[in-house]
Amino acid sequence: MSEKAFIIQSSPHFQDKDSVPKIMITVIIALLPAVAASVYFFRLRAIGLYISCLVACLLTEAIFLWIRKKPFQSLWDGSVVITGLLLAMTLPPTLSLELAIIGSVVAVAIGKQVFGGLGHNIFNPALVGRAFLQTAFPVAMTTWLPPVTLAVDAVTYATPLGNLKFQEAVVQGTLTPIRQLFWGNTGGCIGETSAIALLLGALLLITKKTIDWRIPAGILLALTAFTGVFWIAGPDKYASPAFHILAGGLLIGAFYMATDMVTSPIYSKAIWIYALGIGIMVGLVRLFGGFPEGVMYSILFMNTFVPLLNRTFKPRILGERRRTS
Amino acid sequence: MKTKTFPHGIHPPEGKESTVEKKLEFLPPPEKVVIPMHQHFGNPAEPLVKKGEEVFLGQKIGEATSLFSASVHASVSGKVLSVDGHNHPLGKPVLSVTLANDGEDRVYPEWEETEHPFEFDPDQIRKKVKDAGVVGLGGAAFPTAVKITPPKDKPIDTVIINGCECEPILTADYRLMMEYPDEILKGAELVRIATGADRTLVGIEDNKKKAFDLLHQRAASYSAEVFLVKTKYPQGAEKNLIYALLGREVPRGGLPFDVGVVVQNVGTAKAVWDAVKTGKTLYERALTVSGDGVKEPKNLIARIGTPFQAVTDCCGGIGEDVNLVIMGGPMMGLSQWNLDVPVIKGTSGILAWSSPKPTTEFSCIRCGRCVEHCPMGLVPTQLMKYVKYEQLPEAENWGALDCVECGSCQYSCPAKIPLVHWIRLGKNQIMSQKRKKSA
Amino acid sequence: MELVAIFISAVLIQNFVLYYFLGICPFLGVSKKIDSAVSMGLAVTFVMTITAVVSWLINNLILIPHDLGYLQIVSFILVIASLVQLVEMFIRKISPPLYQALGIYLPLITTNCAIMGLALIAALNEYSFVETVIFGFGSGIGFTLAIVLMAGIREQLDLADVPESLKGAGIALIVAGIMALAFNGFIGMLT
Amino acid sequence: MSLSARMILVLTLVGLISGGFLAGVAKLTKERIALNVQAEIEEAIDEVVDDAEVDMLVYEEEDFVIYKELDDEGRLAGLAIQATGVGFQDKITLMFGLDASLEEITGLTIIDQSETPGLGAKIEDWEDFLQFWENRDARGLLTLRKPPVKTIGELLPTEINTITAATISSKKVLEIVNLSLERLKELIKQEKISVDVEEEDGN
Amino acid sequence: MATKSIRAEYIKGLWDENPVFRQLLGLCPTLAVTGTVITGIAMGLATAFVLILSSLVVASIKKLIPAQVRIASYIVVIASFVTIADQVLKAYFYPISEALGPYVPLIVVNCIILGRQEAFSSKNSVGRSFIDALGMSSGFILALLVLSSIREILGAGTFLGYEIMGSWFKPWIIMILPAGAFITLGILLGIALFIERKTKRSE
Amino acid sequence: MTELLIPTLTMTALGFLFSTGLVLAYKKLRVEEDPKIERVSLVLPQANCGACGYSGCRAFAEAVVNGEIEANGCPVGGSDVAQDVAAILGVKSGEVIQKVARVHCRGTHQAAKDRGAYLGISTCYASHLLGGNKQCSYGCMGYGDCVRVCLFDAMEMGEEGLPIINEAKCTACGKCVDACPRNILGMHPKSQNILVYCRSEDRGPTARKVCKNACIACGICVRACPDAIVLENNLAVITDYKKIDPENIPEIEKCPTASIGRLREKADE
Ligand SMILES: Cc1cc2nc3c(=O)[nH]c(=O)nc-3n(C[C@H](O)[C@H](O)[C@H](O)COP(=O)(O)O)c2cc1C
Ligand SMILES: Cc1cc2nc3c(=O)[nH]c(=O)nc-3n(C[C@H](O)[C@H](O)[C@H](O)COP(=O)(O)O)c2cc1C
Ligand SMILES: Cc1cc2nc3c(=O)[nH]c(=O)nc-3n(C[C@H](O)[C@H](O)[C@H](O)COP(=O)(O)O)c2cc1C
Ligand SMILES: Cc1cc2nc3c(=O)[nH]c(=O)nc-3n(C[C@H](O)[C@H](O)[C@H](O)CO)c2cc1C
Ligand code: SF4
Ligand code: SF4
Ligand code: SF4
Ligand code: SF4
Ligand code: FES
Repeated sequence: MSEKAFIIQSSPHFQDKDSVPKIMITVIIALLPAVAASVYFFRLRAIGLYISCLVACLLTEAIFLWIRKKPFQSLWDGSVVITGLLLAMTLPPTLSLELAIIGSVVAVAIGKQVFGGLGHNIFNPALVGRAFLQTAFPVAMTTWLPPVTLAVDAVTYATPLGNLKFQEAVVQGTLTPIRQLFWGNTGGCIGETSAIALLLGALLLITKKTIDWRIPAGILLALTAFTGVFWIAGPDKYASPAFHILAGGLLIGAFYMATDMVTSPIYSKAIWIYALGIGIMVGLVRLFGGFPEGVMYSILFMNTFVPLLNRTFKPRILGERRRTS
Repeated sequence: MKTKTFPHGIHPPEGKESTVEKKLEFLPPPEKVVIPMHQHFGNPAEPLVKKGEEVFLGQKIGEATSLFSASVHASVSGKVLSVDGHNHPLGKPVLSVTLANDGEDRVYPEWEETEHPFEFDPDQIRKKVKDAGVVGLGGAAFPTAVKITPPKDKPIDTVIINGCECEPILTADYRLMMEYPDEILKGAELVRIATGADRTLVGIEDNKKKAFDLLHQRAASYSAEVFLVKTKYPQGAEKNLIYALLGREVPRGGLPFDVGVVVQNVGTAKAVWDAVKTGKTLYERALTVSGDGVKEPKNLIARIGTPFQAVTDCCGGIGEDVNLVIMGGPMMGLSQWNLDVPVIKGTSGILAWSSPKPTTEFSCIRCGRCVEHCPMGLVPTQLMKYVKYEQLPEAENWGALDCVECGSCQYSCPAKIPLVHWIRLGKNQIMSQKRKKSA
Repeated sequence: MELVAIFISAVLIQNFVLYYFLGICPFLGVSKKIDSAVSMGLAVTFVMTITAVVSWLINNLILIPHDLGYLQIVSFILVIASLVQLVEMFIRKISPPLYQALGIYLPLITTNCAIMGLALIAALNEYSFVETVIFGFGSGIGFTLAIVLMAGIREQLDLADVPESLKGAGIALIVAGIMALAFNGFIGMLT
Repeated sequence: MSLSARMILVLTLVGLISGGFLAGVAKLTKERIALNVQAEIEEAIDEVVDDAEVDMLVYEEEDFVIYKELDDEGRLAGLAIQATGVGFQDKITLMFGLDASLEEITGLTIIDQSETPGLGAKIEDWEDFLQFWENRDARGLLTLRKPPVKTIGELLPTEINTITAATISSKKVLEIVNLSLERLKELIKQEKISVDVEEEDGN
Repeated sequence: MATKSIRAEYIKGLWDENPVFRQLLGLCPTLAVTGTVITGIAMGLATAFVLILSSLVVASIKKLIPAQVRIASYIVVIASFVTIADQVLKAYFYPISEALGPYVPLIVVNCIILGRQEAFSSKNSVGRSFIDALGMSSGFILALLVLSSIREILGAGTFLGYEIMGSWFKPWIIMILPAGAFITLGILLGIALFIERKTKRSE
Repeated sequence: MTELLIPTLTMTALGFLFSTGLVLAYKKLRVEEDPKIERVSLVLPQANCGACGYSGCRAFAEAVVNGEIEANGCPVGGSDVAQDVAAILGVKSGEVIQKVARVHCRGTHQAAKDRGAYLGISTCYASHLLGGNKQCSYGCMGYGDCVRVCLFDAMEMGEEGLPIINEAKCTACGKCVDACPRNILGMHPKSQNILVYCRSEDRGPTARKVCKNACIACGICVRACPDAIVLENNLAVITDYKKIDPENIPEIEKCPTASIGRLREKADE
């Protein structure tokens, strides 16, 4: 037939406008306030970490795509950029750049590409990178600096949670004030210190429905309840829930890392269990564990449960008999 | 009045503005019609005519071969040019009767008009409907005579008339409701009598308020109640509509029968009325011609067998840059590779679009939107993966066969994965394996 | 409190698979499907608990009084092997469904170093009878947790684009490595 | 012979042979193994108490053992205390020495530990940790110096160095020692043991 | 059964049927004792000792043993040799035996050993069994050597205890921990499979 | 002396105790089952490694005997064990006619017209659901579903868009035949040297319009060899290949579209 032939494709022929790169770019935009805050507080050290993590992550991804003969498109979908950014944000300001690069390579290679790349990984890649670094170089990963805005000329500096755990800050009355935690004028990983910047971005993510609000809600709820019980029972020994929420990596973890769609459950019951699990484990580690902070471990730990949760709580098919329990 | 609805689903742009006020026009019968013997769910009909024979308008030219089949009728009067395979909107060539229109529309003499159709008993109604070759005009083209013959052990209490027209763009059902409200309600009454149900419900989406008002006002004279349902896709899918109106859930793998319901499209109701009242066979149907590639979007009543080319020609032709032609709505319609296919009983619309950009596909990021929107409560991403990685038994476990292919999942997928195509692939493979096993 | 600590430690902290590297063969071999992983886990828990009891008895009633510590290896393994075989036959006789669910995993367990490891570690730690039982049970639960989580992950990885050479044991070991990292969060919690 | 009889016979025989064989081997190695264990403790004592020639076990509990050390002239050289406590991961067994006046710790060595290799395990082999245990004041409680210092001069007599990134393990060692000192004092007070050489001799 | 040349019987254990990389057997000790090269090799040798001797014994007594008590008898044989290895290590190589901890007794349940008895020695002549055991042991030692070298070099910067990476190198402590062991072995298995597939394809 | 006696006695006693226990258990608790399972079980390596996907050697033995898995399913045992197992199961590899899969389509990229731009999933079955990518709705779509299912590496996708079968490697397992949604592949005796290279049931003019290599049901071949070739649904069908020898009946090679003929190296010769 001489006339034109049209496209053959399966229905539906309409598609929503949202796309993977758009989602990823939204997250990147949401992270910008916190990135800016970290550059403000840690200056060149922050910039160095960002650049090395981003470059190393992108290069590692590119090499893997090349080896596996996959289209390079996923280099530009933004997911690697988020991994790089988030990894950098969870590193201490003193970390030497070659370690940051090792972490980035591990994050993308072991955390993501060995599983098959975007969408296939089980664990949060940035946190795999961070956990690797934390375990491989524990000294380097726990050496802190005060932000440039604090006129303390210390070579090292304890983070608010470190203070709480190892210096008995509550008893000594040296607990970092909430106000300082809120603005970020304190020590810690470069991207985690400024609560306000993180919350600003989180607001964007929640209003744009990029993240599932139940995850941060569940985490905050569980942590508040857990630390609250102890705080009420012994305010002279335990820090308040507000402190626990604002200190350390909780906010960045709850809003930006636990919400990673690839590594969190899909259905609402499973999501609640996942989120509550993270919150409780953070509380356990911070109050009773060997580490000052447990966000990273909690998220990775609950990541291992996600496949099971997704299977156990699959939604009821319309017309399926209700499970009688 | 509160609108009723079902959980999940999506709300794509409606796109009905360009045709919603366009009255149904009768499309002039073309020179030549091509009438496939297979236009319905079930087995193809057997041709009754040979090359060279003369036929009347509405004369039966294809005989239903089994219970699950429907007869086919001439949509023009004239001469049989050939009985041969011809391109078909469903993709594969189908045995079709090509008629040369003599332009006289000589009506088949055996049609009989009835004075008091409401006094018919169910069997009489069914016989009329069957003779007229009526099939569901809402999508699946299920032979209506079968549908209104409920199994003995499954009493029907409710007939639902589906006036949702939830597909974007399409407005033909709306025009039918606006222009033939009484025929529809009377047809519904006949269906109610045939099925022995107690009541008739009509569901209309709240973006068709005028149709609701009109039917609501007329319904008083028949035992029908009219309800507004929320404008949401796929409100018109029968299982969801039943849930919205009655709160009943059709069991997995079951049919509306199983919860005492029969669902009929408004067009089908009208066709039932016509068949019983006048004996008119199903040789024409209402459809919407629209899309940005169509010069003059219209609502038409077209003869079955009219080539798409003739339909679009009558709407000013299609644009130069059109590269996608769909039979049906944008959510569930079938893409056509050329216009050399005929209008069939299931053609609810013909849409032509210019270059929708081919979208780049990403890997599933498990965002869960497909799950959130699936009206059947399925996990499309999981189904897709099971099919892709060839775990068909798992796919079946997870409900692949329950998918109604509504496309809500794929519509909302940010990774642009052809979820529906995968699931259809899985359904077909599962079914063909089952067939092999039972054979 | 001591008992609770032993239990929690055996489940989460000194997990047999992720900390002691014991029972890796079934951990990799039977973690392809969740159902079989659950059964395997329960079978191991069952055998571990019995082993704990019997090995404690042998060790404390026969070997230690006669200063025969060096016969631990031979006698433990003989006991375990025979016991497992007996239990298997017994279950098979009395309850075919239970056999289908658990029994078929039992032979696999005989040569599973986790069981032997349990007997030896319990002897090494000089646990009391009750402690030994709790330790055995907890270790079994820890094994079950690890293998079921692994099975869930592997079922999901069956639907992922894992590089061909890493499919199977390779990726499973990498996952185990990351799981070991994640379980690190619990260390120090009891001390 | 019936199958059953053969089964029984074979397995019994295998048991018999194996038992006899192992007994033989054990007889040959037993002494050396005992010596090895003994030697390990002696070596540890030598490391923590100077001039110890004669070791006398004076007190024994499961997690707390005291040796009295005499020099070559039979005078009290000091005490060697072996104590076990919980570390970061698992139990730590250590040995430390006290001088004859019981006022100074003369040294410390770790006998058994399963702390994290590379981190907590440094308590066993990190020189800056072990060597700074010499001459610590044993009269009061010891405390931790954090961050660690390079030379012993920078430490107070009651302070010991921390291992970076293994604060907890360092602290646990410290706690075991502090607790042992308290227990020792308690025992002396209750006169369960005596550190007087003459009296011992008289026994 | 096609009889292989002696050379082939030996060589197969190194690669084609390498117990660790190809058959995934004996993974527990492979992971557990490869933190340092020395423990890795010691474990390899101990396993080789048990494997070779028990293969000889099993091959020579295979005819006498009824099938029903086959496994029990083999296990007793194996366990006897393991006990001997354990005792000898304790008596003459005390530090290594301490480092290997409970993993020496666990040789008894190393699947490689029982697996070889069942799959090979119980069906083949003494000579052949010996060669097979030798090959399998070599393959096992090889695997332990590769894994432990990587782990020790990256994890401590040393090889056989000697500093080789220079002072600029920061040891990756994770490599001597469980996580590092799993991940390294996982990657090695991947590489082994990759090589295997490449060579197969080019055939 | 007791130093030697006690351990020896202890071990002897243990050995005796457990062997007796086992013997009793065997007598009392034995469950009857297919003796083949035991026999298969005995030839397996007993590594109980689970590598076969079953929970151990015994479970594998049961599965083999029940036909759930092939005799060569034990990766540890290798081919020796596989042979032993096969021997126990009595699997015959004897006297069947050697068959081989063959391709019934010559609709190459040049010969068969495309049917618009197919934008769906790149598998034959998926494409078939939407009517395929070629105008001929009987022809090979060339996405290689068949190639992917062949476990024996016996197929590859040729440059012309048709699968090529390596007859030396083909084991006639039939997987490809099942995989093809259009029944393009057929299983034939290796000795059959004539084939109809088309599956189109379109009438001649249509068939020819969409593919220049299609069988147009002209009947030349039928006339050449009426005993062994018939026309069915517009398609030539060979009913008995033994009766046709292309050497003796050269007429069948007169097929105007060459859609029947002897085996060819390449599809489009
Ligand atoms: C809300 C949200 C949170 C994310 N958080 C993370 C994160 O914590 N770590 C990370 O590596 N990537 C994060 N990403 C980006 C990708 O999802 C991430 O790259 C993914 O987990 C890695 O696997 P993928 O790249 O295969 O998706 C996030 C993305 C979104 C949308
Ligand atoms: C996703 C989906 C959407 C549908 N939408 C409509 C609709 O808008 N209107 C309609 O009449 N039928 C619709 N149908 C078809 C109905 O489910 C049902 O088959 C029909 O109303 C039955 O009537 P009929 O037999 O008269 O066609 C839809 C079906 C599906 C699966
Ligand atoms: C895998 C891992 C193992 C660790 N093992 C020990 C250990 O054995 N002993 C110890 O004191 N700290 C160990 N730590 C570090 C502690 O958790 C804790 O961070 C540290 O004691 C705090 O010391 P700092 O204040 O000097 O940083 C380990 C950390 C990790 C990540
Ligand atoms: C999301 C996130 C998670 C973190 N998780 C951990 C953790 O699990 N363990 C840890 O020691 N530090 C973690 N950190 C760094 C932690 O906040 C920092 O170490 C503490 O402030 C130290 O006291 C994390 C930081 C971020 C941003
Ligand atoms: S899975 Fe099926 S029913 Fe569910 S949204 Fe997708 S197409 Fe619709
Ligand atoms: S909507 Fe698309 S990307 Fe999201 S879970 Fe479903 S398939 Fe995956
Ligand atoms: S799938 Fe089977 S029949 Fe087809 S080519 Fe391959 S080996 Fe031959
Ligand atoms: S023969 Fe069939 S399966 Fe193979 S490529 Fe052609 S259409 Fe696809
Ligand atoms: S060596 Fe196989 S289970 Fe441990």
